[in-house]
Amino acid sequence: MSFEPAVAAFCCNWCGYSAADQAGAAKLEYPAGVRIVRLQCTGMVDPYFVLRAFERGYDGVLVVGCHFGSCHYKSGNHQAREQLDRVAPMLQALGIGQQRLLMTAASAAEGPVFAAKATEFVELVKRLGPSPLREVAR
Amino acid sequence: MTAPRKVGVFLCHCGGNISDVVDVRAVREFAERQEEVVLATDTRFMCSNEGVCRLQDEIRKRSLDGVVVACCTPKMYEDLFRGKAAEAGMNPYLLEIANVREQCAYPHRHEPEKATEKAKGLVLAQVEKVRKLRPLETKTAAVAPGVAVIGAGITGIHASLLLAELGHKVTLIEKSPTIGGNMARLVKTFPTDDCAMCTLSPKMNEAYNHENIELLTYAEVTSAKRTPGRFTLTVTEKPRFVTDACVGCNKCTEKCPVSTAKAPTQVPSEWEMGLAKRKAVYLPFPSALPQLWTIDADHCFYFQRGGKCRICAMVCPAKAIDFTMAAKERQVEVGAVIVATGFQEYDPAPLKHLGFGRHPNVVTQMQVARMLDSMGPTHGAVARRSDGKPATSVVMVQCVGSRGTPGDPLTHEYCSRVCCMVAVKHASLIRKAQPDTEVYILYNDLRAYGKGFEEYYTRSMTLGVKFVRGLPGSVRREGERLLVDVEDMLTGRRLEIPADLVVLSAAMEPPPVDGLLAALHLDKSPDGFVKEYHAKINPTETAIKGVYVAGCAQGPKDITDSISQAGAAAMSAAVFLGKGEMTLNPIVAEVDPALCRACDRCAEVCEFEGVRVDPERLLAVVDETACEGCGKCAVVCPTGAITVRQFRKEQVLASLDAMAPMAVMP
Amino acid sequence: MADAIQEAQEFLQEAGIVHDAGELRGYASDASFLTLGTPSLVAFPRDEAECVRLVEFAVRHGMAIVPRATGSSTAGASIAPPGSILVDMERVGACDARGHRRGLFTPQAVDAKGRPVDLAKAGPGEELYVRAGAGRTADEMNRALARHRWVVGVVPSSSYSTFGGNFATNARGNGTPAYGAFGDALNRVRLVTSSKEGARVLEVTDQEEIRRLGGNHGLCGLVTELDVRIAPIPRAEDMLCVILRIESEDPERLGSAIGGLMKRVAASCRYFAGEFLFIDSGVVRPSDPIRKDAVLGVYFDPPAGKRRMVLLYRGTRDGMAALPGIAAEFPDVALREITYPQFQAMMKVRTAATGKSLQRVNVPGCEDFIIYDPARFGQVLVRMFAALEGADGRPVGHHYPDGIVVHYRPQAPLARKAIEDAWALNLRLREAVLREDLTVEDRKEHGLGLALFRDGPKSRHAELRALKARYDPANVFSPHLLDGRAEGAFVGTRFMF
Amino acid sequence: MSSAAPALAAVGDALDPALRILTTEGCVQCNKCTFNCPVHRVDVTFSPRKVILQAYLGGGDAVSERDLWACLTCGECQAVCPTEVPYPAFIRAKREQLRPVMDRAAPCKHGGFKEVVARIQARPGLKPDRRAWIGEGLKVADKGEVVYFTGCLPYLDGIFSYCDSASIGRAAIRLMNAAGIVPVVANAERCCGHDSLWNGDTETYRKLAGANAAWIRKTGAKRLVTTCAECYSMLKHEYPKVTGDLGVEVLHFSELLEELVASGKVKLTKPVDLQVTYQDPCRLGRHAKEYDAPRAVLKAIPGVKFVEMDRIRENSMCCGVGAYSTCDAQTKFMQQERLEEAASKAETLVTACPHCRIHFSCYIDGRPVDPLPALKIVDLTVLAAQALE
Repeated sequence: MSFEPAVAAFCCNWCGYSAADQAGAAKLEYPAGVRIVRLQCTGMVDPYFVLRAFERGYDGVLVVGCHFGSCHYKSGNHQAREQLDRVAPMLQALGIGQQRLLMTAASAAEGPVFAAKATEFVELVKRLGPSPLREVAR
Repeated sequence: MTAPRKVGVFLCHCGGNISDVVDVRAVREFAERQEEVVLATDTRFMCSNEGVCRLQDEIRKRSLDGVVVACCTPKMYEDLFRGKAAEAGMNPYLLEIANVREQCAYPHRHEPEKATEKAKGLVLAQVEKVRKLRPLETKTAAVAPGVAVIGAGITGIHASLLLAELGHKVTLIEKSPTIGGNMARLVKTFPTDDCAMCTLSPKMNEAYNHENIELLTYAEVTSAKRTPGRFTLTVTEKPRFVTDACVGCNKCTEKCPVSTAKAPTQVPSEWEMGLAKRKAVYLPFPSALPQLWTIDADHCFYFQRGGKCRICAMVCPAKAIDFTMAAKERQVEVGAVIVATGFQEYDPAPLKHLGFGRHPNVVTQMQVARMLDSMGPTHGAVARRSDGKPATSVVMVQCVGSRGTPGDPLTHEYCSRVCCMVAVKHASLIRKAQPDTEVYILYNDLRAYGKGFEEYYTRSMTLGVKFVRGLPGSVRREGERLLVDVEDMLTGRRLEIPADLVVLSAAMEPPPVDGLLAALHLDKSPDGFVKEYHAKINPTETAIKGVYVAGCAQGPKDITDSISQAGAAAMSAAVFLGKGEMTLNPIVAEVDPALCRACDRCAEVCEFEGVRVDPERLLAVVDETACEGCGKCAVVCPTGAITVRQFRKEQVLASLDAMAPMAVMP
Repeated sequence: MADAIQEAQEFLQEAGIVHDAGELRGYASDASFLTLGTPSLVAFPRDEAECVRLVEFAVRHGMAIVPRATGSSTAGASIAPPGSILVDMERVGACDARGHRRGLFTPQAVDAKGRPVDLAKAGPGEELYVRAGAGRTADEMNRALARHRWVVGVVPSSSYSTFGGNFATNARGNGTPAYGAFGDALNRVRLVTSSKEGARVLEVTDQEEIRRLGGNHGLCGLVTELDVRIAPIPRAEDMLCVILRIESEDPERLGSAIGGLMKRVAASCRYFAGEFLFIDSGVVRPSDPIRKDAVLGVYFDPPAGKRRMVLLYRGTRDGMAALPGIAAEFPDVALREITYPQFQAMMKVRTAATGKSLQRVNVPGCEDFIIYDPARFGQVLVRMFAALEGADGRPVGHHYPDGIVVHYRPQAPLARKAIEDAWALNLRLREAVLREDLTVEDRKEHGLGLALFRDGPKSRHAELRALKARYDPANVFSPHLLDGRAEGAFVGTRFMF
Repeated sequence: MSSAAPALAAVGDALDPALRILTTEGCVQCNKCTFNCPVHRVDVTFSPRKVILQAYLGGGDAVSERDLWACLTCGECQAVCPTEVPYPAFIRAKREQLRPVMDRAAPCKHGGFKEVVARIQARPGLKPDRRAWIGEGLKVADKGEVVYFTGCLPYLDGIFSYCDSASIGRAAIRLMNAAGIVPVVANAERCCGHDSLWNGDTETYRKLAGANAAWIRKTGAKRLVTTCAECYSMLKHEYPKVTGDLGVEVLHFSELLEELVASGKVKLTKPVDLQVTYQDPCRLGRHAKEYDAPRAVLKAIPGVKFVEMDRIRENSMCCGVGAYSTCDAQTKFMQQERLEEAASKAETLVTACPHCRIHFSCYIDGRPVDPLPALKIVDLTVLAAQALE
């Protein structure tokens, strides 16, 4: 069977998660490999989470928060951005590849955006192939 | 090691929405096999009365200490289920929702097998999380009674009155000797042209006399301390050197040597926007409240010349003059604060090409407002300042200091919103009062967005106000008069308009209140006004719980908007003060004292003053009334001492791992 | 009893005194490993004030306090019987405001009258003392003093044990506070004792009384501070270290020769340290770098059949001026001057020589014989080696000005059988060498601990009882030690209360 | 109560591997360890002596979680122990043994993070790209005489924003290039496994060691140099136990640099006018017994005025965190004490271990307990590189 990427999607409660709900409610489809982890705010995203996700064999990590300037907690998404910018080079150095990590935004109203971004990212990961860590696990 | 949990899993069919796609039975059997799961069951509608009763029965029967409901999004019924669980005697925070409808059945409805597999993952994720959850209790914190309103302009006054009417004790703090603010200066208000004072002074009086309002004029907040549910403001009352015995006979002012014709000291009147002089002992304006005279020590000869002059004291029939008066400090304890510090008029002097400050006949709209006041310095006449001759040609210039090019240090980028209407108002008034006076309004865009504004604008044209689209390149002096250089962008013609008076529609800008903002830990938005919590949906709240902002303190507004926002702020404050206590959201940060290094990093990233380091105990302390639970601190904490309840690392990772494509021993 | 402990713990909680409760096997023994008593409560007072509060509590509730100064003690006096509070004194006078033990501190020097003195200005001739908290160790103190070129005059016992502990257990061989040099080095002792109502803080400055208190094994109170004599650090070039070697197949001859030499040395030399040990092939590992040492290496390959003994002295050159001459008079003795690092290296060997590092634990019980007449050393060695036949480890010892102290501590694997055997060996050894005419087992020294009350001299018992009566009328400090039931209760591998 | 303590015999019969390590050297309960233990200074209830006795009497699992993880394995206890009880080794074995049954309540947060990084690297089939951080102008090779083992350097800056750890690597490469050495920096390199080993995750450690040994042998290099004290002690002293001889001479960078300076291959001519003192890293000092090379290098840098602290070499005080196993409130006070000592001697504290540097910098970055004179924490390699023309 063809490769079905597993993607951990860290979503903030206010935008990302609600956007996912929107997408669902609107019966928009996106690949089933997207597994959503609900956080209060993307500001909670710890570099540790990202690495742990890859260690556990996820092929990609998606972080979905509010648009800059409209974070429910003012600046959580900015902190997330900083943190992820620091992890990216590590992923590269580890040989996982930094394209497998993506941070994006979708407001609570943007169900379609969520669905689109998720699908797009899964496609990208699909092209990149399974995470080296996952291959190893098999 | 803790005792094994008893977790119950409840799967909802959602009347087919879920069960048509997901093989609920398979998921149930899967769930049953999971560790510490003592029950897995499914129903048609969990949210139905039947479903909820089932939930409660099972919790009681099996004394569950963990529940996963697999249904629609938590945004839908999480609260309902948690409430019901609590009724059944389980800690509500041990219940989690697996979002199998929105996140699975709906988006993957064409891939039932995958959906079923994913549903298992989603359920397991929550089971694993629940196993790691700790029961939480909802605490409440007392909220001190009373509210402080800072700034007694129309906004502050209106807010105070509403709260006072609701029975809240209000402390209204004004830094100038009188209440009333900028509105008191405006002779008339658009678009109705009512007399400003006539609408304002009744409110002023009401506020002045209201039993629930304590008025602190000539007073400033110098520092503020915040403890859960309580603000302690330190207010410094400046000495007036005039006691309450003052009967308002005005004798002191009459005799005061300052600003007399040959006096070396001339004091421009703030109230009259510098169009007139005032004495060292004065009442800002006739209907000022309180009717208490004030000695301005910076100019009074008594203070400036070592106690030589005591004329006012001599003439005062009430012996109300007291030179020994000193500044008083007092503590004001309140549960909420409304910031209504209003605005100040932008000083156009830096814009050299407009000649403000160089040519006496270049004035601002505020000054014209004063001229138009029959009681004002010119007794209602719009006249040249140079020689007092009535102006036969008035040119108004819009967007002075507003709508500047981004990054220009001299001007503001924002639109001040009211200037268009102010200009239209003043132009119309001038046309009505002095029909022979030509009035030009040089504008870029004319914004008449409010109720009745457009009509007001067109009416002004019928009154003969001339609108020229274009802003002046320069204002030159030519003999007695000024020449305004402007290109009419509509006709492309270059005009040189002779003017007796050039009126600059100067921007509204924030007053110098940095001290106050710092004391209350409030931020400023890029435009310099007080930053609201959320520009769209919480325009009157601030990042600090219990502190609200209204009127021009938050951004340029006209009176109508200021009044509405004052109402909104008053309402929010009233709700906050509520029953005298607030229920704290337990899902906030929590510090493990054993791990905390008191390194301050959490406090550095916190936007809400939700955590600070106690220097004595060398420990970060969370203020549960302020913390919003965003978890930024948890990420920057070097030791993992601070974490957000329900989102502790192990709890988040439990669900992450549960859904992972493979399980690796940690 | 359980609630008594409970109560005590609550008290400590409120008083804010650091403590440890529950299953505390870690405090169940002293260095002997043999005396066992697991306390259920350990308190760590940080200063005198907290000590006072502790004693007051103890008196009010008639609860026993067992002081433990923590050091290398094998005294066994620091074992807490059920229902008593073990009080660990190591932070007293040795921690900062936060209660953290601080390695960095400025020593407070005083003169004989207890008046503060500025070390930076002090001249080498002056009689100076340093205020030492009971929890301070000589190592710490010396590090702090070194900045000013001063050093603790008489290091009590192991330099890493606490002054308070050394004083209470009467440490440092013959140099003990009660009978020896350390006694002279003390000018003032401050301690928290009991009264009928509560606690008293006493300051003892009388030399005789200080000596009496030395080795009270915590029976008289909590020692909180001592004024300890300090001396200027001698310049390296003034110092002399020597190693003397002697060997013979006949221990008698070996012993009497060395004994004779020691007698002469004691008579005409002053030295800081005099140590001896026997060298055999097992004393250091084949891989040990010391065997490669150009100077010392040669000492480690004893000729077959011969017993080799080395003697080490360290002192000032003028103090030991006579030494080479004396050595020359003994044919079997070869003297050689060595550097201080080499001296230290040998001391390390001396430690190892007690066999401490061979998969074993030490079984003490008779490790300290005093031979007041060095001339008898020979006979003692003969009997010792006879008794030791087949056992591993080897005797070592000190040469004090007033006698020789011999240590032997058999090693045993962690098994009851082995420990019993080792203990039996100890008893044989006592049989062999403990004779009026030859040796005394140093019952006054620290390391006797509970044994004191088993078969120590009755005279000392009386002494201590009298002392205790005066200092501890409420009888809260280690009452069990003088309580008859303790006597003779030492069985097999452990001491039972 | 005494009955609560089992007969010693019972203990002796049931000796677990960890205890055997202990008993090979007989602890005499002298408590010297306790007085020299940095943790004990700030937590008086923590005592190696106590733990040992507890273990003797209580058998296998009588070590509390706190006692198990609070130990820095810095070896100050062993250094002063009259019978050289290898306490760190004991703790390491205990951790290995008890790790599975304990949910670590208080690991240093970064410990968890570093563990994941290590575990990820322990997986075969990874194709790391470990050179990105090196940047322009520095020469590295795939084959050569000298291997530069970079260790965590490519990862540290992902977390420890307050000190640019990669700069150490760049400085090292610069110095080597200056001496005409083009070091091998291998993409095949893996984490040295130091933390895994010391935190009891031997499985991961063995995988890492194996992987490293394999590629190191392949390079055919003669020498391997590292700027990290931890990597050094691992490669030099621990690897041989599990991987056999690596076939290379393992050097700490200070040793190589001392040699290069002595032989004149590297000329440190540009004066660096600083008063500095030196922190002996546990791993380089007490664990690997290298005290002199770093000091020699410091003395070789023109302009540097080198002052010793009071507690140095085997008595040197730890930086407060060992193998990222625990970092907590008390860590802070240990660091305060050490940095006060340093600040009383010099304006710059030089370390030869990126981790000491991180822990001290973290302390200074995060609001010191008591006011601390301005003190800079600099890595030896970086300092030396400053002296290059």
